[in-house]
Amino acid sequence: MSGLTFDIAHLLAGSLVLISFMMLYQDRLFALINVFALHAVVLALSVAWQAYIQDAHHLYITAGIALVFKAIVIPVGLHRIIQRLGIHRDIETAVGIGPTMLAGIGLVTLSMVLMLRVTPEADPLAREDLAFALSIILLGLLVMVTRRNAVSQVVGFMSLENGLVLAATGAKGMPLVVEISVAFSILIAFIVIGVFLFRIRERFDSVDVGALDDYRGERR
Amino acid sequence: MISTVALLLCGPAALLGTAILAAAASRHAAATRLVYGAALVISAALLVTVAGHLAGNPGEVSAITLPLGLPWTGARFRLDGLSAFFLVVVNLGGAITSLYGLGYGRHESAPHRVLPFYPAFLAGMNLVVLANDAFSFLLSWEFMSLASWALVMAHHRDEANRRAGTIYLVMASFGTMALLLAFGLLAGPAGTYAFDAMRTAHPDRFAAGAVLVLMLLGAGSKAGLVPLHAWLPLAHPAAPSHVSALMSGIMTKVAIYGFIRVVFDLLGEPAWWSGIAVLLIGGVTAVLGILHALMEKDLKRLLAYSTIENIGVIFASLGLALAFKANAMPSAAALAFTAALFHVLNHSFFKSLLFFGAGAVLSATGERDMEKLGGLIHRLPVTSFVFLVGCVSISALPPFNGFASEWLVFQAILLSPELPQWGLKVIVPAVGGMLALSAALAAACFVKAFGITFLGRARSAAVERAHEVDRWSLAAMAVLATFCLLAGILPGFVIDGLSPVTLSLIGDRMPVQMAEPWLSIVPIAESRSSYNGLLVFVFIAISASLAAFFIHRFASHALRRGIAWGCGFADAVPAAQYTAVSFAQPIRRVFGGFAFRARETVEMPAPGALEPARLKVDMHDVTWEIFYQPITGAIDFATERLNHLQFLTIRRYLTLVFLYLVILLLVLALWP
Amino acid sequence: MTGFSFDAVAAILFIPAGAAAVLATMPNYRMTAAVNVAASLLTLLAALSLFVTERPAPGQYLLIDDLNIVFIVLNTFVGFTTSVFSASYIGHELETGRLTAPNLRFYHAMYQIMMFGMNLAFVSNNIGLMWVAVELATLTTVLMVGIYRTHEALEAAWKYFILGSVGIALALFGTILVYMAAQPVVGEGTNAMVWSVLIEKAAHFDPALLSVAFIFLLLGYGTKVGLAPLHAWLPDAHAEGPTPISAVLSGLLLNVALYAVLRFKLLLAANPQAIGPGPLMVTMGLTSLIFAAFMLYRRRDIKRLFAYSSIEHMGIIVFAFGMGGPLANFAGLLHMVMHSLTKSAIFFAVGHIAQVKGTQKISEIRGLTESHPGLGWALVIGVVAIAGLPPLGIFMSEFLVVSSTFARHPWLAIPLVFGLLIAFGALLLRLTGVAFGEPRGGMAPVEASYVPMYSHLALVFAAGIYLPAPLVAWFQHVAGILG
Amino acid sequence: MAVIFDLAVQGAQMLSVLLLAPLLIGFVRKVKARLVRRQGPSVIQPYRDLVRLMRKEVVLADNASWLFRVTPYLIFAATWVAAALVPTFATGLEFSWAADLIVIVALLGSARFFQALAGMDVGTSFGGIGASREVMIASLAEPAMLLIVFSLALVAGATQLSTVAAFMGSPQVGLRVSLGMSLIALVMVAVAENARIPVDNPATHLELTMVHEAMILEYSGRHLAMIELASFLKLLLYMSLISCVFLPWGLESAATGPRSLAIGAAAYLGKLAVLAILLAVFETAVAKMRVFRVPDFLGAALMLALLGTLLLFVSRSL
Repeated sequence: MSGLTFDIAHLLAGSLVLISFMMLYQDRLFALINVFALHAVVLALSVAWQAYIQDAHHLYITAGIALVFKAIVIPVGLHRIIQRLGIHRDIETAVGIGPTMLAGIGLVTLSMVLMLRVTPEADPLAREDLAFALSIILLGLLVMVTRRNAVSQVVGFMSLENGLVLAATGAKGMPLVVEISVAFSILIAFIVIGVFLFRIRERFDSVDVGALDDYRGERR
Repeated sequence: MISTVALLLCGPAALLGTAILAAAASRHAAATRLVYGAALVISAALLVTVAGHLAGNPGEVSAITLPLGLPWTGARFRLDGLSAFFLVVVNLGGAITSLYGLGYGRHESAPHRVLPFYPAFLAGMNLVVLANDAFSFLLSWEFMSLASWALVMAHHRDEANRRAGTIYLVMASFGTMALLLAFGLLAGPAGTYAFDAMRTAHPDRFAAGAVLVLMLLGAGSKAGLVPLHAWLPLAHPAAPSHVSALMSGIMTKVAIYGFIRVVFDLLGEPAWWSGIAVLLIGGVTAVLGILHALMEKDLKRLLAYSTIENIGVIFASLGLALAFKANAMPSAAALAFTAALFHVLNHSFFKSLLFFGAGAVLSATGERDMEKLGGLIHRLPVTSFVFLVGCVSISALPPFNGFASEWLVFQAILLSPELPQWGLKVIVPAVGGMLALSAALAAACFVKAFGITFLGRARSAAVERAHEVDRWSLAAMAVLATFCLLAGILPGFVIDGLSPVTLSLIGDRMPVQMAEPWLSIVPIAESRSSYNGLLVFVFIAISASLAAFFIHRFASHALRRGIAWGCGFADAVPAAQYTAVSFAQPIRRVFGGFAFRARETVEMPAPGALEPARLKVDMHDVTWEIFYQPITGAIDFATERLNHLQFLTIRRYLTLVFLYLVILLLVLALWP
Repeated sequence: MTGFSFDAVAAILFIPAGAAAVLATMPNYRMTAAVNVAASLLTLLAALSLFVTERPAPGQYLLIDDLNIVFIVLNTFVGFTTSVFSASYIGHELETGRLTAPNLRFYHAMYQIMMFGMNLAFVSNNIGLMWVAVELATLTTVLMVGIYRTHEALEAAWKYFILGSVGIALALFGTILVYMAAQPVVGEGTNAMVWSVLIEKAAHFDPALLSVAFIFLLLGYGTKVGLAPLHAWLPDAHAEGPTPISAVLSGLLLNVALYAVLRFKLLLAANPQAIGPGPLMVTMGLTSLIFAAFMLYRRRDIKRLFAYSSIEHMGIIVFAFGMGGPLANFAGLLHMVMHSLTKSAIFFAVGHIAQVKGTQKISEIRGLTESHPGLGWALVIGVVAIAGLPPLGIFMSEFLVVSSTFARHPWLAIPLVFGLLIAFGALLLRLTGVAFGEPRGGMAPVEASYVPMYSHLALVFAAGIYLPAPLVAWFQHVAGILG
Repeated sequence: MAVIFDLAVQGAQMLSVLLLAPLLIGFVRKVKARLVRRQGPSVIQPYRDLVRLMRKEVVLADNASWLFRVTPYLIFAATWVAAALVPTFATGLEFSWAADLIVIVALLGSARFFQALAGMDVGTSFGGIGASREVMIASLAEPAMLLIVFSLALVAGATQLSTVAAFMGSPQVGLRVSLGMSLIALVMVAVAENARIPVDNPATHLELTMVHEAMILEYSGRHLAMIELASFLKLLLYMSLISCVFLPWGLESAATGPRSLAIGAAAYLGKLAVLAILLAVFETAVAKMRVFRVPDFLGAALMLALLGTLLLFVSRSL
């Protein structure tokens, strides 16, 4: 495989990690969602690029899904939810931005270390990709656990899932990728609708996940 | 020709069948009579079979393997000298208890909670004694616990009984776990769970030590060794009286069987220090048990505590046997071991008898609290007489059986200076002193038990209404009383009967006793020590009747009834009598200080003030406070802390997952 | 012949799928319940036919071997009994108005889809397919947990959903990693996901990649197994969903996830350089066991109590498999089967109890053996069984686990025994409170079919006394594979 | 022939203890009286008392049970048998092997057991006081006694009294610390067991201080006679025990013929006289202690006995 294609794939994957860091940095919902949209766009590009270099045409579908669904539909939906709920104020971050960034850096190094232990026989592109994907996943989780707000948790989860898609597409000739990405989109739709439903049914006065938890069935 | 053990297995099978039928028809009127009748017949049949086996060829071993239980081991059963002896104990007890139950069971308020489990309990005990592989053993063992637990919970509406049942089953499964670990060690990683395989494979010294400790924990918790006895005085009295008799008189013996089977049979040659451990625990158990019994005022709990004392005596002489065996003194070991088994038999007799008596009192008056009894000797003449026999026997007074076995124990102790190890030289006499002390205290305890319950004047109206109990119960008690006397005046028969067991486990036996003149027993040599219960009995009988004869021949026969001397006050109220607590007061002042941290506080009113003076005694169950409260406290603490994890937010739970993931990945990253 | 036997596998999959489609369109709830039972019965029969017919050769997607045949039969059997139970349970729910007819239609359809998902997970020979199937089963149960639409139910479902989704993601990543590890050896395409192929070639895979993969899989599927600290969804999901679902969750879904973990453990066991799965599983198992044991004490809700006991037993099972060796693996398999049967039986009893007493609060249920002997004694037997007392099946497995562990690694056996005893104490305390004492709560007689729970208990009892030879042979073979 | 002779000797022994017991008491009382410069009753007063009691009618409390009436005979029988088994003027009697030292202790124990029960039978508080205190004392005295038996048995290698006595008579005994301790312990136990000063006062009838007397407070007439006789026998028993174990001079096997028997009898009477005088002197010299000092007194005895036994376990020559 020529160096150029390799580098481009790298560039895209790396920038995905970078964008994940940007997400960590955001402390406003709108900004977060926008950054996520960007994340999705870049993902779509990298998937498309993979489709091109592996000439695996079904991957274009995945790319399309990523572009349409994640980069457009979901962000718009989330925007509307936030409008409805009127919570376009700050995200209540559970942990300060600084520590979060540090943790993020630690996670990235961790994933690098782990993946570099992999013997080089494995396809180098796949190997590097995996390292990036793993860091994106961990960063996504980090977003989920450092944010109090359900919307931002959804965003975190989606970025995590982007990492998955990146890994899946990076794996040469992996079957079921499209199906999986579809399945995941449905899953995310469920989650978003769930957040939405809870609001509409007036069941919880905010989508602060804490409010979902005040009943434990055994509250004394 | 069907083998003996196969024949014997039909017994438990039949008992289980009875249990199932009882579960089906327990509410039927005739169920009580049928179930106890069936149990009686089956136990008697088993007894006859075993007796035939012993009479025929006691040394012979018959084994069988059924395609049940653990797949690659199968359910193995085996009949040898030891199991034969304990089968006698179990089924003799079972038969007589069933006889008693025929009468006592009629008063049962909730027969449907007793009848199904009673035969199951008997079956469980029989199976434990017959089992020949670890799995069948533990299965039967725990089944036995379970059945007895159900019986303890028979009167479940009483909060105390529920608590007793819970503590009992928890302790039981603790014991089972200990046994499980012991068997795990004996079986080894390959998992050879058959006893025959364990016999041949000798564990190394540490493993052997661990097994001994685990057996002390496992079998000891069931037998009621201090400090594992906490459940016993709660659970035994909670059950219906005939079941209490089974639990105290028989089940504890099954526990002892387990201990003997593993430590004397499977474990091979013991280490000398194992003797020390068992001796010490036995001695302490004996003293503490009987002291607790002295402080009790609930008749059945008193009996339960005295069970603990007797278990202590048995374990002490087992420890002695271990020490002798470890030092290759087979004849001495045989003496100590015989003493232990003899006491097992005796205790099963008089403890069942006493519990039957307590049950009779309970059904006649509805009272277990001695402070509300008294004067029953006038109301229940027969019961009081047999109960008296039981008291004399358990107090180790000649010529009854309790004395015979304790005499053997003392003879064994007197052989121990030959032991080489210094540790034993120091421990053994101390334990001897403890046993002597516990024997004396036992006498005091049963003076109290009989005196407060049956003598004096009635302390409550319930006693006035009491009537003698039914024939079945009386018959059962009379049989046991006869056994107590017979085993006391003819100990030679029992000792010779035990010789196959000692031969198989110790490799030696006591000299043949039946050959001795005048049926006296001679452990070592006549010049050294000998005892002839029969002759002592005859002498006492003759001299007493001589005295009576002369009196009635020459002295006056005049007799006048009058009121008792009340220090000038005419007929004091019954409440003025000594109560159980006040009777125990002098002994409490002597021993209570260290055993119960007992404190007495007296509030004297000012001179001339009219309010009464108050004497307040507060006592502590020291073992409970030392061993059990910390555990419960720790569990409370832990649960309280951990319980917060039930009340976290989703984000926190996610954080847990996240952290766990990161930790695992770090581990992996640092993996060499 | 092979043709027919393939049909058997197909039947196991298509009967539930078809039934789901049918049920989704049926109005009458009695009829739907009946159809539900019938479909489950047919599936069970199909599964049983696997015993008699010879097994199909492993294809690219489907596989029948000693390991999963037991799971399938167990799964379909419990599925069938649960459907019978739910038929007698749902009626009451409808009367009390907790559920409506449309709910029920949805419920029954979902039930069949869930069965389909679980069966698919078992028979699938393809790790990707297995993943999809497990997730399908999970999502359907999420929907059923939330079916009561109450605050608590939705909240439980939401929690289950979020945590589950994260688990899904992690498991998927693990699966991808396994593919990546296999791809250089096996070559691109579906083959690199076919389990029977992987297990042959596993020795040559990249160990580091496999290790990372296993960690993700362990966490991903472990979330569904309910291992502490990934367990958070489990208690609430059990407590707030309909009782048949609680029974299925504890009895089956946990097994499905466990099955997945086992498959991957096999894969790792086949690759010597990769990280040993044993220590990880032993640690997780012990943690779950002891944690759950302590959590049992403060429970106020009876269903939540038994949910925690499920966590505890999953801990034991994972521990046993982590220990490895013929005895421990055998014990683990046996324990898993026994636990499914017993726990579902307990939930059957609990369901009826909650209905007659009108509450799930332990403190408001007393003296069941007096007021409702049938239920009360069933509960007693069930708890006695789950607590590992003889003569019931779990005793045998615990006997093997504890004794073999103590013989090999004494220091591991101590915490194990400790946890078991702590849990036993808690269960016994609660049982004493619920089954004995002055009766309290509703006295209305139960209109319930005792058949499901007592048949389960009978099976457990029989297994405690006698295990049939073929079963033993399978278990031993599988235990051999599990290493 | 020999058997008949042996039987005769045995019978003579039983009779002699029966006849000697009251005399011993009378003698002790006489000496005590003399010591305080009183004339004192005649030595045969106890016989007279017994006869008088025999003649008197029995006054039974209303609710006294059959046990109350049987007990005196049991107590008497047990004590008599026990006393008959202790070698007095000869060892190796016909039935001496029927019971050893432990049995003798136990026989006295059973006598006490029934006495305590009888004390509680009527249901007055005095009986209760007596019984509870008696068992308290016994619970310490009996183990002490058993430990003494242990050390004797360890020295002589037997619990058989005849053997022990024969051994103590033989020269190989020598002076031993352990034996000294057990002698002191034995004396203390004997004092307690026979309800002598300082443990109990046989002469008192002040309710709060009595132990033995409180138990038999309700007895009268022939029953009382039996019990009194039994207590006389008990004192004799302990004295003969001490004499045959610690002063075994002149004690020969019964098989050796009449002459040695005569010597033995003479020696025996001498020993009894000495012991009786010692007892009297002791009793006049000390004051009665409070009931709850008794445990300390007996505890000391117990400790001494235990120490003696321990020493023997450590080395047979101590």
